[in-house]
Amino acid sequence: MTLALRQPSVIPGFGITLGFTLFYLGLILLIPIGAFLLYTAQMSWADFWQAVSHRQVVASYKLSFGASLIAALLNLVFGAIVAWVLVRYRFFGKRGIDALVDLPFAMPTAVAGIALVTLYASTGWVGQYLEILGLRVAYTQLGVVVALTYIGLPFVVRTVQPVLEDLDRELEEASAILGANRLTTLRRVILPALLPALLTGFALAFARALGEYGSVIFIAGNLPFRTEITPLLIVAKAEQYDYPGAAAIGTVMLLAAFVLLLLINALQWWTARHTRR
Amino acid sequence: QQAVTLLNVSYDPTREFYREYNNAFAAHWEAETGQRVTVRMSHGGSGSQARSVIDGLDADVVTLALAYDVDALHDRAQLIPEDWQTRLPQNSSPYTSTIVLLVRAGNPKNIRDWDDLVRKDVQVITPNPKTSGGARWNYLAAWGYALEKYGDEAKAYEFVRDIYANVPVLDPAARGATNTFVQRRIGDVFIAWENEAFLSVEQLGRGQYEIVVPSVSILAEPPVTVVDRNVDRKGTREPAQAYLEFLYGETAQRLAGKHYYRPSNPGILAEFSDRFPEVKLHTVDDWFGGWRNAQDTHFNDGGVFDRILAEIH
Amino acid sequence: MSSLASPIHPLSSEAPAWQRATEEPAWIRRLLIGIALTFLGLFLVLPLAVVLYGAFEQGLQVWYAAITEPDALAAIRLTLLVVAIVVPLNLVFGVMAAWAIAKFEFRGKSVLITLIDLPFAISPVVVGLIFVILLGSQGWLGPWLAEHDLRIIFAVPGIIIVIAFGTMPFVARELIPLMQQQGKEEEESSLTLGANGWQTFWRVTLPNIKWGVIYGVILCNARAMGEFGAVAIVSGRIRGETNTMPLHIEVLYNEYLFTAAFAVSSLLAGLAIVTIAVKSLVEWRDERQRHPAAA
Amino acid sequence: MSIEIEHINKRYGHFVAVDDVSLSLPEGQLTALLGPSGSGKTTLLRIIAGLEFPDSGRIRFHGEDATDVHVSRRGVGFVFQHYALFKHMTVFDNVAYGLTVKPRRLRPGKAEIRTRVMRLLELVQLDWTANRLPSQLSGGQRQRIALARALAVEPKVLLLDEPFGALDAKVRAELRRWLRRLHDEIHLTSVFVTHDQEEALEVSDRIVVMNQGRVEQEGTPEEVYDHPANPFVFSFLGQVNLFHARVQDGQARIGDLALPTSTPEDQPQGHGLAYVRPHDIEILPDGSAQGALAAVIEGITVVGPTARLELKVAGGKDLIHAELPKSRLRSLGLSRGSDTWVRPLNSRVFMDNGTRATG
Amino acid sequence: MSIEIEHINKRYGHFVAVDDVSLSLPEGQLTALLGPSGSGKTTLLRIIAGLEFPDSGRIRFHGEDATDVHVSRRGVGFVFQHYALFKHMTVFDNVAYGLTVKPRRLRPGKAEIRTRVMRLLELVQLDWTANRLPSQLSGGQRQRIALARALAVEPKVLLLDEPFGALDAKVRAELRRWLRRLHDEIHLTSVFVTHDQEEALEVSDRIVVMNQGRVEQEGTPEEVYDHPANPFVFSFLGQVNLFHARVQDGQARIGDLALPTSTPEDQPQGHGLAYVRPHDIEILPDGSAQGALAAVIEGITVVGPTARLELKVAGGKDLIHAELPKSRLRSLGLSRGSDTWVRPLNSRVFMDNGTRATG
Ligand SMILES: Nc1ncnc2c1ncn2[C@@H]1O[C@H](COP(=O)(O)OP(=O)(O)OP(=O)(O)O)[C@@H](O)[C@H]1O
Ligand SMILES: Nc1ncnc2c1ncn2[C@@H]1O[C@H](COP(=O)(O)OP(=O)(O)OP(=O)(O)O)[C@@H](O)[C@H]1O
Ligand SMILES: [Mg+2]
Ligand SMILES: [Mg+2]
Ligand SMILES: O=S(=O)([O-])[O-]
Repeated sequence: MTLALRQPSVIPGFGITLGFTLFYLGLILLIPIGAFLLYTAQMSWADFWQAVSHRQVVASYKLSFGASLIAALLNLVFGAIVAWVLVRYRFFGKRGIDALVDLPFAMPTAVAGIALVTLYASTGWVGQYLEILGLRVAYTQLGVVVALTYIGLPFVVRTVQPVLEDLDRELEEASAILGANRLTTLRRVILPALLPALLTGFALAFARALGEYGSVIFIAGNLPFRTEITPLLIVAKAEQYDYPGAAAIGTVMLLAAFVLLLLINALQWWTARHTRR
Repeated sequence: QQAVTLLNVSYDPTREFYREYNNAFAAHWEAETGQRVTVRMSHGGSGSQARSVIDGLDADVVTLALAYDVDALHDRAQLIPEDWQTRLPQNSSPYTSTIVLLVRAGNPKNIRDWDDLVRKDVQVITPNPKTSGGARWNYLAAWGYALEKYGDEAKAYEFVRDIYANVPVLDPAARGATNTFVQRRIGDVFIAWENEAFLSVEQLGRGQYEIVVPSVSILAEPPVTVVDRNVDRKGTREPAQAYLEFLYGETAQRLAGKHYYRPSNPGILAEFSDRFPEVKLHTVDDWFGGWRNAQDTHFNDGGVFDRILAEIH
Repeated sequence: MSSLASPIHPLSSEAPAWQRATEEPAWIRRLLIGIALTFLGLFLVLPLAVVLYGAFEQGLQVWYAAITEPDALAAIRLTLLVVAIVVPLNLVFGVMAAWAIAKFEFRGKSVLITLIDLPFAISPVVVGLIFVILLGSQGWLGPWLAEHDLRIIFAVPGIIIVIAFGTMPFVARELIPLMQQQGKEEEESSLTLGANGWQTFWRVTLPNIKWGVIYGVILCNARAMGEFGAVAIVSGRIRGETNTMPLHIEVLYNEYLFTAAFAVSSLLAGLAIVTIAVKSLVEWRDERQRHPAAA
Repeated sequence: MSIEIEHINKRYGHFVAVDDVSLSLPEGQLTALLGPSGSGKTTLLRIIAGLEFPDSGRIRFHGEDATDVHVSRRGVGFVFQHYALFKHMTVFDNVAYGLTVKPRRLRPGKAEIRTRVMRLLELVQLDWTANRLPSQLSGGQRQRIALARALAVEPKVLLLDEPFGALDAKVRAELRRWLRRLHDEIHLTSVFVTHDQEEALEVSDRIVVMNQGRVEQEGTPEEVYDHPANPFVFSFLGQVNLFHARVQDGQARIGDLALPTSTPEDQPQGHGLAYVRPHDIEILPDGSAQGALAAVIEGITVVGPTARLELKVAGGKDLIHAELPKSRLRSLGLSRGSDTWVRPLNSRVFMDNGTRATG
Repeated sequence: MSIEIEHINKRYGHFVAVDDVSLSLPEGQLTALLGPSGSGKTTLLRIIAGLEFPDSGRIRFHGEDATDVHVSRRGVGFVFQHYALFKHMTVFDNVAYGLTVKPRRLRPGKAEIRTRVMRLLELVQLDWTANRLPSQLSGGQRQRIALARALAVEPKVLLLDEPFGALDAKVRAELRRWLRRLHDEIHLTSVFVTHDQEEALEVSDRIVVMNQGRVEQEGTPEEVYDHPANPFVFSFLGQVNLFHARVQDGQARIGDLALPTSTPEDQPQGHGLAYVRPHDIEILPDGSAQGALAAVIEGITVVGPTARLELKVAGGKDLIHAELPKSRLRSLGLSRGSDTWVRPLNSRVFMDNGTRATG
């Protein structure tokens, strides 16, 4: 038999919808990215390596990856709690709080950055009290983490929430009947069921945080080696007319994003295979 | 005659000045030629503005923070001839400025001159010279001062390094740095263009800041030029040229003074003498043998500034 | 939220002596709610409050003056124009992509889904850079574009392209799981009843995905209005011409016009709130439609 | 372990889900809770398990009050309709779960757990699936694993909520026979919920018929089937034919047919309805027998050994359903459209005023 | 309209879902596609509907090739297992849909549509639900609406995929009788898929038994039940008992019982298995009859009028299932543990080498 590209179907519109999808993707996404990668590929390996492995750049990776990781972890923990609370408990103002979770999607990142620095600077509403505790947020690596936590917040909540809503109560009941206490049930039944969603949300928050620019530069301090994120370095390179250098670092970021997405999809594919009903 | 539109691509601190100047020029030009002219403005960091023009932003004229950025228009895209700087008087800088030190009211840290900036107890705010044109002037001013004082490149290096070791926040552009110092109250001293320093004092908090003029500083020459390739294509050379030349006229010079730039016309500069104290000013050419040289030595990747950063952190 | 239908006792309930099988003790419940509210308060509510406070600190008049100032109006107009082009494009794309992915089996589907997700993960800065490199006058297509006097970058089309790029996944991501979950049976029964493809789409599919479409459009719209990093690189920042609202906010901020900056920000924040309110309404109605008995 | 249910009430808002139910479920027996959808079966079962809390009333296990004992300490096994297996655990881990979550001092050793789990898997005849994930099993297999899991903690009581509800007709029939045999082997006090009367009749030792939160009748399958307490139970347990009847002098008269009522003393008099099961409708070759009604055959369906007839009685407007062995249908030589005679052999008469039963 | 299915094949990847199926479905009859899960029933039905494309083979409607006719022009009514009602439309709009999407020149007027829809809703006895949304109906009601919707376009062929699969036992039994009556009224060529043999036997005019993508047997319910073509069909249609048998001279011998085989000429000789249905096991009070086997009663279940026995034959290891009227059980006076005698009344013998049938 022939290796058909697709299985025949009576539902119409395959050609036109897939055609348009590929056309649009190609035009807006693939051709530009392809061109960009080609542009980078024109560099010699030595130049490329030098651009992406310079000490300052490496320091920025450390910050970007490190802060993104911490922010994504924070979101993982608190996002899971928020999702749990929103799904499982009733309390005053729940619907409003639930709605608010999407705010970071909708707020322009620059506005978020300005608002956050106003809030967390040592003169700010929150910063002044943190200052008393000896905690400096604005212009430190902590500030980067704060901004990245803000922008990644919806991802974990929004991926975990539906799964938690669909989570069969009977599983928890079965566990309780078998003698498990609440903590054991959480650890051995609920968390494993939420794990794929948690990881997906984590990876999305992480990927988004890696590339974030607008909100971070306001609160970061931008000191090379200390509070300078990789996207800022890309901008800096471009502004020094060093497009190849910027493109090289950009390529590293692009690949990191791509790998993360592949991981997410592999994870989803894996769970779909292993827990299909 | 058909109305004409010019695009002036400039850097951040010139907004207020050009807002007034554009009206003055439009009136002047219409009176002279009967042609209406509208000038559109684009502001941003000097370097990024130059990059935009190189990448195709349709500027008729550029009015940037430093000659190096304008040189790039020639070097990278042949938009202007190499000798662009000789086409207008005073190195194509109709107004100048210098670098001063802005401190908080009462000067609590008692900052008098550049030397105080290397003190361990002083926090210095200045933007990142890699991304901010203005910040390069700051850097070079400090370097020049040290060179002058110690007569030794190595000493100068240490001096500048010690200043940057006191910098807690390195904003990408000058305006961001101003906000850091003023809004967020970070740092004890802000290295700023004289015009920016005045603006801060006037606009952001009268009585909250003081300007300290150092003993030696640099003559900041923000240059202007017509972007030949663009004006030729658009047929706007004439008004563009006039637009820049009018900057040297009395009206414009007074406006510059009003907006805290030092007019290049000595007579008008004198009118503002209460505002602009005498300082010993050196040019980039004096100290560094031109912008290209300064850039190559200090700011390019692997340059002195990178070494400083690497050493600090 | 379907959770409401399941037997959970509210905090207030006459706390029984025993603990329910799938419920935590009251103190843990309160603790978790407390943690969640603190976290959301610090990260969501306070920043929003800062913006609104900044915007209205000096009174309504100042606020009104700031948002009706010509450059602000120009920025608003530009943003609306961009959104009016980008959102429909991404809507059509999202619906088409979701249709192809949810209703058909074909090779390379998972690659396609990954590609659709990609813009989520790419740094806006890189997006800007990509288009400068491709379309800038030093870039590959730049000279050709210049020759034909086509202005894309540093003009409205460039802004539209980068925003379209960044907001591409929103509608599609909303619809793909929804349509996959809904399956094909309703479409198939429409076809067996003699309807053609268009009739099936308009009369059966669309009503079913309506709320998903609306939610996707709302998010896409909000994100398109707020896009900053990429636009900053390709806009050229010509006052009153290529400054979108976020760029204009930055300009105002850099001009030390903080109140004005916050005023324009408050428009976007207000939009975000409206967005969110509409979305809640959407969910609420959806929920009522699915469980009419519960209401 | 016997279970006593005493005056259990449960409301959801204003809706009464369980209405003053008292029951005594004897030790070692398999009891079916039978009733239509929404009759409160699941709610009652969950109350017994401790998953739901009654608004009032008591549950006693072997005389001891268990009402306030937490579900995790009640020692019941529970099997859910949709299995509720832990998807991310292998079959082995699922079955072992209840043992591994025991407090450390009560927890059996690894080897001991292994032996017990494998013994249970053998009991449900699925030892070869130990390393699979639930998703790799068929529905019937999953249900048996769910049962093994519930049995692993050696519960004193086994509760099953529509254990076969999600299965195919054939698998279902097999599994319910299997459950019966298993129950005979392990002799736990078991309660299972079903809405399928055949399932209840076939599998259980006792049947509790529920309706609208109340218990309508309780007894052995035969008691319930042969002596339904009221019209609801009668019609819920299978198809019925209704005949108008006059009750007088301890007799119910349908037309000129007199049927004796079972308890002749102190009978009410008046009009009632006689309930007759299809297999209690006798098909007669001629009208000679007393009380026979003339009828026309409107439809014949043969299902295996049984023939089902739909008949129309002269003058009546409802169809009468009759059931007889296929062999008898053949010997009578009947086919669609044939004229024939029918006579109720056995009936139960309920008076118009409701549930008081006579015939 | 008759349907001819000719050499239909359908694969998914390397998996053969429908394997060279040829069938002829006569006009006006209700045919059941019966088979275990995964046997290709749904796939075949969808191919008939035009929802799936066969890899090879032809479908003819009344002799005319319909293989390449698009589903929307094939004129079939299709009822999905889970109803597939349009959730956002009222019941009325659902039923009217097929009429309102007709091309303008063929579309009936508003009033006409209204009449037709209401007539259909009356037909399915749900005219009072016209303004409700599907979510406000019970499962059985939804299924009837789905049927009304399918009928609205006056299809020439009606196809139903497990129409009662999602329903409760009682509702299911009612609805299938109702479907039978409806079919007798409207007399469409109908095909329905089921895996419940009782449903197939009760409702259909013809049964097609499928297994692993192939047709195992085709015929009227009685033909299929009484003369199963092979062991698969035999066991799929109900419970069976297996006896070892020797086939010789046109006779099958089980122990010393000789059963005549139905087609005595040209018979194979050798060892085979005799398949006997539970109701074909005769229970005898004593061992006097020829061929009777001594047995012990291991279990008795009474389900309504029928008693089911589990017996163990002396020396045998498998249980034998027998079914007899409850009255006969009483008259025999049997109970658990009683000794008794059994004798197969009727059997079908299949040779060891597979499907070739004898007795
Ligand atoms: N958590 C709840 N909140 C509100 N009402 C409920 C809840 N649980 C059950 N009910 C209602 O209580 C009644 C009895 O429900 P229950 O589940 O016990 O019925 P059931 O006999 O098991 O029916 P089924 O055969 O459909 O499972 C139903 O009318 C149901 O709607
Ligand atoms: N789209 C598909 N892709 C791959 N395999 C399929 C597809 N559809 C059906 N199959 C396979 O074809 C076989 C026949 O499926 P079909 O749905 O026709 O079975 P069925 O007899 O209707 O079973 P059931 O009673 O479970 O509905 C099954 O093994 C199924 O897994
Ligand atoms: Mg129930
Ligand atoms: Mg099927
Ligand atoms: O605008 S600056 O480039 O001078 O910062």
